[in-house]
Amino acid sequence: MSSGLIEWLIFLSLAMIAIVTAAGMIITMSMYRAGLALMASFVALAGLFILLNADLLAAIQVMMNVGGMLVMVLFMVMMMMDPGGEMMWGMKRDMHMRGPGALSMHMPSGPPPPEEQEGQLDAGAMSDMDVQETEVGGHDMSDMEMGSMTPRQNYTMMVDMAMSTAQLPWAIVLGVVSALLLVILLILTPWPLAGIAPTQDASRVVGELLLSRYMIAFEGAALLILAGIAGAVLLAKRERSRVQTPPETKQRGEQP
Amino acid sequence: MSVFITPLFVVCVLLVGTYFIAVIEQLLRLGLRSIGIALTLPLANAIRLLYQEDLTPRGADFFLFRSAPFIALAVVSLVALVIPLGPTLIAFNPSIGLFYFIVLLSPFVVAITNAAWSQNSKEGLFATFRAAAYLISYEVPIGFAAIGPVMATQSLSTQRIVEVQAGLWFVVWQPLGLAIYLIAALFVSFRHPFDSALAGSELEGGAFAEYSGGRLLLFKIALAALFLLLMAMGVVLFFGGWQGPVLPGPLWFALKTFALSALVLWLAHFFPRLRHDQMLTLSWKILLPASLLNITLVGILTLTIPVGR
Amino acid sequence: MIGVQVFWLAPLLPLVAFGLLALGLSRSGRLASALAVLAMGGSTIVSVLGLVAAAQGMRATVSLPWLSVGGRSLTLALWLDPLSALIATLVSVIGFIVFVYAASYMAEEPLRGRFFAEFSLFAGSMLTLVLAADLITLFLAWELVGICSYLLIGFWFERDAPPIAATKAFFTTRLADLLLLVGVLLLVGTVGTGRIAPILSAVTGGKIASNLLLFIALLLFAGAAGKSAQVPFQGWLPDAMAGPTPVSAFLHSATMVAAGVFLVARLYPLFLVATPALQIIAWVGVLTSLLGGAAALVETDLKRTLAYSTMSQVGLMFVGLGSGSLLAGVLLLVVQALYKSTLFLAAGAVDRAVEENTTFMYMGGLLRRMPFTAFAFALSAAALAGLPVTLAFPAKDAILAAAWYANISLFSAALVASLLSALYSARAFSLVFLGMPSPTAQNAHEPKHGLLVPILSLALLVPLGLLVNAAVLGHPLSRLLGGTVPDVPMVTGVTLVLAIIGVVIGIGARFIWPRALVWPSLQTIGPIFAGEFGFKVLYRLVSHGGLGAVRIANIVDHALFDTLNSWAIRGLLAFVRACAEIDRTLFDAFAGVVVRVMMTVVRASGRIDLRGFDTTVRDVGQGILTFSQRVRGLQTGRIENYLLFVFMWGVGVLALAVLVALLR
Amino acid sequence: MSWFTSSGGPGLLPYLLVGAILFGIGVTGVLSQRNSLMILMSIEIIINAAILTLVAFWRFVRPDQFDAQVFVIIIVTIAAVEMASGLGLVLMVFRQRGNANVDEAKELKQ
Repeated sequence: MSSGLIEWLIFLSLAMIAIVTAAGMIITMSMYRAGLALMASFVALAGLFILLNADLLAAIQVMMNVGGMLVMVLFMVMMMMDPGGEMMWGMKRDMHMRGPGALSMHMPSGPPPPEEQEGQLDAGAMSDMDVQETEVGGHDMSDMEMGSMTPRQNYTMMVDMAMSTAQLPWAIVLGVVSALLLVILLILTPWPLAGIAPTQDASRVVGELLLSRYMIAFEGAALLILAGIAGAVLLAKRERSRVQTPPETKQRGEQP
Repeated sequence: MSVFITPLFVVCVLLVGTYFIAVIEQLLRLGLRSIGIALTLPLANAIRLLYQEDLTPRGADFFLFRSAPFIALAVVSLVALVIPLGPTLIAFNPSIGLFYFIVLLSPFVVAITNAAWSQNSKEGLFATFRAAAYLISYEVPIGFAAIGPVMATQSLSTQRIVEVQAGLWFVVWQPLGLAIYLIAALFVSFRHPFDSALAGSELEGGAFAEYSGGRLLLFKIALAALFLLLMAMGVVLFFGGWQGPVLPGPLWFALKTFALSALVLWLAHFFPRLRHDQMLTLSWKILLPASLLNITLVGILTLTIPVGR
Repeated sequence: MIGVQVFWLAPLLPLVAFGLLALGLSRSGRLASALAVLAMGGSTIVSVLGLVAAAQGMRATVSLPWLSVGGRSLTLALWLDPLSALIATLVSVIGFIVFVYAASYMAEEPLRGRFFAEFSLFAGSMLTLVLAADLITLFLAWELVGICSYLLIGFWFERDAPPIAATKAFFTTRLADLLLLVGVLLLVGTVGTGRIAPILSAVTGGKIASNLLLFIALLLFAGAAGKSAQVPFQGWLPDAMAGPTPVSAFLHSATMVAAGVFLVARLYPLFLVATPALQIIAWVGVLTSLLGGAAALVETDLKRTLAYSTMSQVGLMFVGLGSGSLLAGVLLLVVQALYKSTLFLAAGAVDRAVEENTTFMYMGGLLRRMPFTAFAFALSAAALAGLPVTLAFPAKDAILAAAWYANISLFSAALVASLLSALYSARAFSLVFLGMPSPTAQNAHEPKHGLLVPILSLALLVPLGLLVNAAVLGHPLSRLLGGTVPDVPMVTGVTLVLAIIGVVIGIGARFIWPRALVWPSLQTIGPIFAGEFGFKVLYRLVSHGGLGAVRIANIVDHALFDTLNSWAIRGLLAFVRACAEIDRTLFDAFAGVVVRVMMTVVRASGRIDLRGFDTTVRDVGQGILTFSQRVRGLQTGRIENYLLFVFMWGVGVLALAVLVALLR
Repeated sequence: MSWFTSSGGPGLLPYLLVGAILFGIGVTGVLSQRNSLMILMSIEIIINAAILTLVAFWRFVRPDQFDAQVFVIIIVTIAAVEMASGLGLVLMVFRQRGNANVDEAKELKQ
């Protein structure tokens, strides 16, 4: 087995992993799994980087993205009602829906089915349902007797659980078209190939470049990170102090 | 052939090292007199776990639950590749070895969170939160602590870092870095004062609450191996690695590693378990400023005393 | 000589002050004003040194490489030559005094840190504009001036009028700037460099086709007309009074409106070569001057009167330039800057004295209450009217003399404009300071020293400014810039006589017919003279000359006016109304239309954002209704749909790229 | 097809193709996902596709100049910052609305 063939095999398997996991990210049902799939895609990309002799970048890719995705996953688990285990699969199974359990439910198209009983739900208005849902503050599972759901309830459930919006077909068309166009463009363009392999130690050269020619960009990135941290903290911070401080200051103000 | 022998060798060394770590743990618990028990108990535990039934809880994410221990073990084995055992005894010596080491610490956490999330239990969910939240808070201090030796060496290669310490160990003039490194290492490996993600008495085993049998054994091995590797890297960074008189390099290295492990475990012994918010506070409010201070000091010292140029 | 070495500090100091203020020093208003005044003082010293150096024949250039595009390098360059040194000195001297004035005028303003930051940027960019050796630099500074004027006019953005006025000014000048940009780029692209000196030598060397040159000249003049508020871009100027008074003083004297005149003066050889351009400039100037003068006669607001007078004076400058005399135009620019800023500063003091009112209704009889201000106002108003305040005659004679040489009809029109200027300046003075005090003027008193000292010092500069080309000093301006100021004794005499007549009529009307000029009594006379309209009638009569008989009838028996001559008066009124209508609509025509179109577009886009196309649909009708409702469907308010459109666009671009690749 | 293979192994074009496909997947994700966090993650895919092509170009077009790697590092940094601020925004939206679904955030329309 020649080294070129091995390289091809590694490349193909890594590329396959990267693409399949990336696609899996957008079709899977659980957010945790989506985050994990994305992480796997990044790690496969890091493998491709190693294949491209860019070890430093591979390491950076793993460090930045695995950590970042883990935090993302943390937020997802915290916020997005993703209770762990195979919970979602079972739900899909219980609703007698077709397709593999891990895949996301699609947003139902067409108008909602008519309402059977006198309910609070306003016929034909999705937004009202949303309002109700937000009032509850989550997904109220108590009245969902699996298997005995009316079409209306089934519809609502699907709207609730869908991971994708109604414009999924458009999105797929656009994604495919853009990928195809890019492929055509890539094949048509004559790239000037160098035909040599890198010889220097990337980490040293990149370090020197970062602190000489790209100093400003580097410092700018640092500043950007600082601004990003400050901004994210400001955005995410709960304004709790505002409620507590005024009485204190008032009391102090009354003292002579 | 070396492609196959090297990993096998690395795994064997890891298993042996893990065994000794377990022995040290038992020794610290039982006292030095019962050394016989300490030597046999880990093996007995392992055999017991191997014979235990391997359960998968109902409602668990099958794939993630099954694969998590293997991911953990694989990551640990990969991490082990860059530890230099002797002057030429190193499995993989890239120019960014240390960076590689620190980078691969985060996939280990992925294994833990996978295990925790997939088992479909509340304890596991809490463990997921905690493990993910700790990740960044210790990656920063451990990275900063490791920058000290890198600054002195002007290289990220682990072998090079050891070579430079032929004359003077970095611990002599970077004690603060060592302290930060060791605390963060305990943090990384979910060891005693910082084990609230896996805490037996608090979360019923946390990430491993639903694990049993062989998979639990694998996880325990992976955790112990991770601790061992962190201590080994501590020796590489601060105690001169395999450098030493008379005895051969690997032996020196093993001695130093186990001595450091014993010391750290013994010291950790004295502290109560920290709450998760205390852990985060410790990391961000004490370790991070301290590591920045350490970098400043080391920078000044590196400029003034040209060590290892 | 030190002036040559440091002249580039003149624009830099205010800009640095702006930077410091923008970086947070503006928190403290006192510190901000001190810093701004200090920077402006330093800038004044530097530019005076530069002027001295330039007068001794020294030249200097400072350039800063910016970027190179396709082998051509763009540089930001400043230079010191007689014209730029002169105008820079003017700008910085007036700027310094106005800054000092503003420091106490704005003392109560909580946000004056921002004010001084913007004001410093304004001064700095104007100085950059003046000293620019490079058309690109000039254009950048030009744009900065425009932005600053927007910011400063709209300084009190929480009130009603200023934001609208600021937007109007911004859009009007923006349109003109667009034309200027086209002109500048054409010129730079044709000549191959942005430097002014090579451009002028290339132009005079005949290297550019005459048609192209004329086109460029007209584009450049359009930009200048926008900044200088010439027809058809004049609409923004009176509204710009909504800003704080120091801004008006600065904007109307030395900075914004002067920029257009300066641009024409700077590129004067180009305009000389592009043959019909100068005539167009002259006629536009005289038209603006007449319009401005007529409007100033009937305006009821002091600051707006002054604004119209600025328009007319700048128009006269363009007449001078257009008649082929660079010196006449520049002379009037310098002199006008001095007395107009004095007038504005005094007007600000008057406003303060009559409880922040700006209409004449609340003034009158302030002569005794505020003698110093009145003195300053009178001095500069006399200069504005064309009276010889000093040994030298004012600059207006030179303009008229130039026009006399150029074209007799131009001359006569300019003569009328000159008479108008005498009339309105006398009218403004008499309305503010003479006659019976209005109730609000009863308690008026002299302003604080912080305001009075700058006013008086500027007023004392007015005679000095008039001396700038005096024969007794040996024509310093002519020596500086080269060439001679046209001087025709007959014209001077005519002008002087006309000025005196105008002043006499203006002030005399106040005494002959005092009640008609005081608004409350006017309202008692009857419906015809109700409100401000009667005043408009009077000055329409005066300004349209041919209706003198009616005026006499008025004076004889104005009580019988409506009964005896009702039909005549009605016809007259119709005429006057038409005039007013013309003043409002036709005179503002192009600018009004253009500004309105732009405002419509802006409003329409705002409407799209807010409510879809609802309102527009109603306006335009059924045909657009269906279309717009379809378009409205795109506005779902959902992020993912918007993203879809964005990506569709991206895919379209990609497809285009593929097409290009396939074709190649 | 010299750019298809390079000394036996995969050349420039295979990597670019992988990048293009990843880009398409990312576009699909951005456009189809309902949760704003998922949109952020899809944007990450797009960024990584770009990074892959950048590295591939570095390797096969200019392997002697390491500027591309610097760019990649800076891009990764900026992507991380973008993620952080995006997360902050999503968190705000979540606090206000109780969920972070983009198809329910249509106040722009009303």
